[in-house]
Amino acid sequence: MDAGLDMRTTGTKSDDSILSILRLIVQGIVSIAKSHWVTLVNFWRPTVCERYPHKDKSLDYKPGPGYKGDFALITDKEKGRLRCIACQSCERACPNHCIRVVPAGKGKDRYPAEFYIDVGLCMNCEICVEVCPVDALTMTPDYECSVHDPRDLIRNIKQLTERGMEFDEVSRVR
Amino acid sequence: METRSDLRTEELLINMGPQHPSTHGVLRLVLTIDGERVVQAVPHIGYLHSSMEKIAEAKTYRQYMPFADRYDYLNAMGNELAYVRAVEKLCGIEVTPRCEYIRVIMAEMNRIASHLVYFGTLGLDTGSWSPFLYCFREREAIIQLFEDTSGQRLLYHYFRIGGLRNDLPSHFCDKLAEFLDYFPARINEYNDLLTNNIIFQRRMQGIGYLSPELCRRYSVTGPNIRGAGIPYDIRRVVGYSVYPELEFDIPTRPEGDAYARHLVRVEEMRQSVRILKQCLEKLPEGEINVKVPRRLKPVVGEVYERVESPRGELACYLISDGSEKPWRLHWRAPSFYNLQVLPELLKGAYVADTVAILGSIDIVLPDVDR
Amino acid sequence: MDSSLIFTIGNALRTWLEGLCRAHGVPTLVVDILAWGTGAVLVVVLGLLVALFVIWLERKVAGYIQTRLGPTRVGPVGIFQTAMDALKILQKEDIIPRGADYWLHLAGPVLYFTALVLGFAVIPWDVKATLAATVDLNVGLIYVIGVTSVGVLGVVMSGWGSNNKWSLLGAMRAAAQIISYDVPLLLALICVVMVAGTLSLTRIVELQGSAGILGWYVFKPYLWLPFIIFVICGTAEVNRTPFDIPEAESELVAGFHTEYSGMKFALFFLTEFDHMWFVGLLGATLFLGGWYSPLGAADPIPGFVWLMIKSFIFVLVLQWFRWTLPRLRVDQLMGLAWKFLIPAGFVALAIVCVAVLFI
Amino acid sequence: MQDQHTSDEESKQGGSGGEPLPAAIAAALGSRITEGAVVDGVVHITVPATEVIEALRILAFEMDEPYSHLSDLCGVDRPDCIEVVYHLFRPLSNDACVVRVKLPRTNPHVPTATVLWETANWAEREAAEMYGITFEGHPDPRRLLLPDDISGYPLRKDWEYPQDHPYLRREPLHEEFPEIVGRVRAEAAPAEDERDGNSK
Repeated sequence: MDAGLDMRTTGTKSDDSILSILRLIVQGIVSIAKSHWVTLVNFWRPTVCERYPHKDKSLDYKPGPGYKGDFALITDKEKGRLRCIACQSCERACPNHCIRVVPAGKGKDRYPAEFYIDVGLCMNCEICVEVCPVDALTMTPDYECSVHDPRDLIRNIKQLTERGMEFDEVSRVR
Repeated sequence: METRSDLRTEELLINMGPQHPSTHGVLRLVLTIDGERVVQAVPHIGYLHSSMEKIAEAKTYRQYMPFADRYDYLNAMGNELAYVRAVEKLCGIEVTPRCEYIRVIMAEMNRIASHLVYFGTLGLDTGSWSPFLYCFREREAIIQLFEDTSGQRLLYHYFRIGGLRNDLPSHFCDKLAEFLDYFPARINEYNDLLTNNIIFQRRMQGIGYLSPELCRRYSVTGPNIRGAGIPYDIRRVVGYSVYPELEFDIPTRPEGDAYARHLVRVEEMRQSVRILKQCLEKLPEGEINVKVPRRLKPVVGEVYERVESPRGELACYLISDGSEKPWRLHWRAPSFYNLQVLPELLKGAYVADTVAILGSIDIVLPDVDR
Repeated sequence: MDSSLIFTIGNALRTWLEGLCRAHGVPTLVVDILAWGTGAVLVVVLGLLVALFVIWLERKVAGYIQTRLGPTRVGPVGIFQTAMDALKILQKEDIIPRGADYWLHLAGPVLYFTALVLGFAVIPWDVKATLAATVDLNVGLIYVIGVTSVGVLGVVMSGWGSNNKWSLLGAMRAAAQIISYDVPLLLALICVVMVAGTLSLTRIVELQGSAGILGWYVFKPYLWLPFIIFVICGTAEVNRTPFDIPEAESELVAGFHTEYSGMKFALFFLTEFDHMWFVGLLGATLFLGGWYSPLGAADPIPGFVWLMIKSFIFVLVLQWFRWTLPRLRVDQLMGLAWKFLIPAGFVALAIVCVAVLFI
Repeated sequence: MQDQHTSDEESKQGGSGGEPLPAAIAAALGSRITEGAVVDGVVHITVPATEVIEALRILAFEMDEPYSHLSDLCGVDRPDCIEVVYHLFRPLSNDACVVRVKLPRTNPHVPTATVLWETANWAEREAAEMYGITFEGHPDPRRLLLPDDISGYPLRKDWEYPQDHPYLRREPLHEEFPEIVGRVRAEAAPAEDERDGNSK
């Protein structure tokens, strides 16, 4: 092991000879001086903190693609409608039962009349995104989703569609 | 002399926790103290009981995956590893070599992150504030890599049965290599700050003595047993995943006191760096996922899969009845068993040592209560 | 000799008032009382303001040592943060735990604060500090030690009166600690007294400063050991890391002030930081030449400024200690005092004896 | 892999699940073993409740290569019985021995293993409150994790979730959520039928 680990000369048993006491004092002073050197060095190192809502250090931090942030429903721009076919796979797959889909229409025209996600209950596991057969649901790098009333954490189809307008495909790690 | 024995001073019964700054969560210790000495310590747990084992009975094997992260939040990747290995063993799934390597990379990174938290909080327990912030600064680099990879900072849900959520992001290897380059120097720095500091040494040496016999009686595992001189490490003993292909030492210390456990953990961080460097070198190309049926129905049977978590022997005991949901899932949580030995370690210690000893056995309360 | 403007004005004011009294046949005692009163209020206000500044400084220093930012929001670089905190804390509800001894609980912080403020009375702020804030006591040093040691009674009272076991433990620790560390501190101070040959703080400063920087006691090799002992014991007297075992937040939650809130807590808090500054002032007075500039007498900067600079060097060093070192354990703390510092104090005393005799 | 269901047991015992027991264990425990097999290199044995401490003692201390590391102790609710499972390992090796005790569902009793390992203390307390197993001679038979006023044994399959327990009540918001959804769903009733048809 390294030298640092072997610096165990100051045993727990008390050794009362003058020499050992002097050695202990010297060792103590050296080790304490070293500690102070470390804090002094770090005093001059750049700070890691950011004044978060003030974006003065890193402007508009966005997590990388594939971040499990707030949800969005992707709109198929060619057809001009949501990709979601209201098959309710996500509802069944969700471990916390925080998704409720209300389907409407029949056969090929099935679409979600309502799509609720209780983000407060969600644990961001992304299983719903994975089970989606048509890649209609995605998690976005949106992380600033705090609200004042916990009821507002229940996302409805309007919010989800709106956020999904920025996305053409499911957000994945690159 | 007789009068001395007639003099009876009263012992003080004192409640440490569940709201106390340094019980690492919501542990409650009922201490009987005589002056500053602890006569008896009785831990009370259960404040964070989250019925992880009951939840498993109502979820499918895939749905339970994110819960595996959640009880030992400092070692989420390691927990996922234990669970995913148990399920794959039960289903007879072999994963690709690249996947195995990435899993080991994640587990080892998480080990470093966990030990950094340990290092920092032990500093807090002994009254030194700065190491905590420094350790979190270093941990941030790891957490950032996790975030880029799995999309989350603490509870990743990155492993999947039969593979992983996604491949590593393109910048991952470079960033990790960069971190591995500067990190060992930082460990030395923090050793200068805390480990080698004479006040810290004198406080940690000779307290919380854990003998090999005590370890056997209490099934203490992880860095705690290695601090007592026994090279018991599941990575070596079982040799799961790709660990047999990697070179690393099992650091042990013969003293068995709190300081020895501390040194073992510091050295383990270095060994993890070593493992990570080898993994980056050997990381094979290729697929990360194998084909797994959509409806996962393992055969009837049971597995007891052990992995080495930063806190010790973590095991997932999984019994399948052939349906989509586990019949019984039991976590052998290392903190649960490591915490049990605490009353033995506290006998005769000072009140100040209580927090230092508690810090040195490195428990995570959700891991204790599950 | 430079004398700052304030003191000149003060003196002029006083002369004018005395003249006024004589003219109207009022006893000059009224002027004295007025002057003392003004001075006392000034010192307390100054102490509180400096305490707020020291708290801000502490948070800033801690922030930068820990690669954080510290307070940034209120005012430029967060300078008014602690003032706002003080305002906030004054609005807080004053909680007295059930079963607490009301009067002890109340008297604890008051005594703690008063004991410290009394200590400021003898600090020589500047040459000819004839505003009666500074009393040139001929037993100044004894007075300082005697008065500030009473503060521990406040700690014990609040610990006992809180009806909380953690507080009680903290109070017992504080009592043991302060009594132990008073002994080596006294030994270190006796060394200074022997060299100076006087107990008056003003006189001690005058003896040091007249010869410029080299006359300061900290530059006399035979006073190095007492200086080190003074710094260590001073840290212990103000209950700061590594000697903060009476409050030891990771062990005793908050020690003797666990059960305090609102104004009373603010008193504890301010006193603690004021105490730190007080140790700085005492150290500057005894070892760093007090109000004297390093250049000697011929320096236009007021002595008061120099005293502040010197005392804040001490404060910064104490803060550096705090954010670097882990806390000692109770037995180690006692061991350090009785096994190392007191013998070291006697050795220092012997060295100084020899030095005084032969140099 | 044995004793999953009563019906499976006889077929499993015949050896479809694994190889016969190693001679050392068979010799040491003798007639104490009621069932035993080796599956994937793991020794599985079942012993009666009265013999379990003696069997564990022999396994842990009296064999040439003892299984002295009690890795885990937990309860399992089988369809026909309550089981206590002891996971033993040889120190510094991966040789495992799984010891089981089968207990009746009503009033299960088993002697405590704390005489051999203090490890068993908390593990048995947990198993006791989760499965209602009485560990005879346990030094500290209090509840460990659960609140004192909870009824029943939560990890038994027939346990019912106590909706009215103050700790276990669902948060109001989460009660509200299905309500909102239910209202919207009622408005779109035709689609509801459609979905039911699809899922079947």
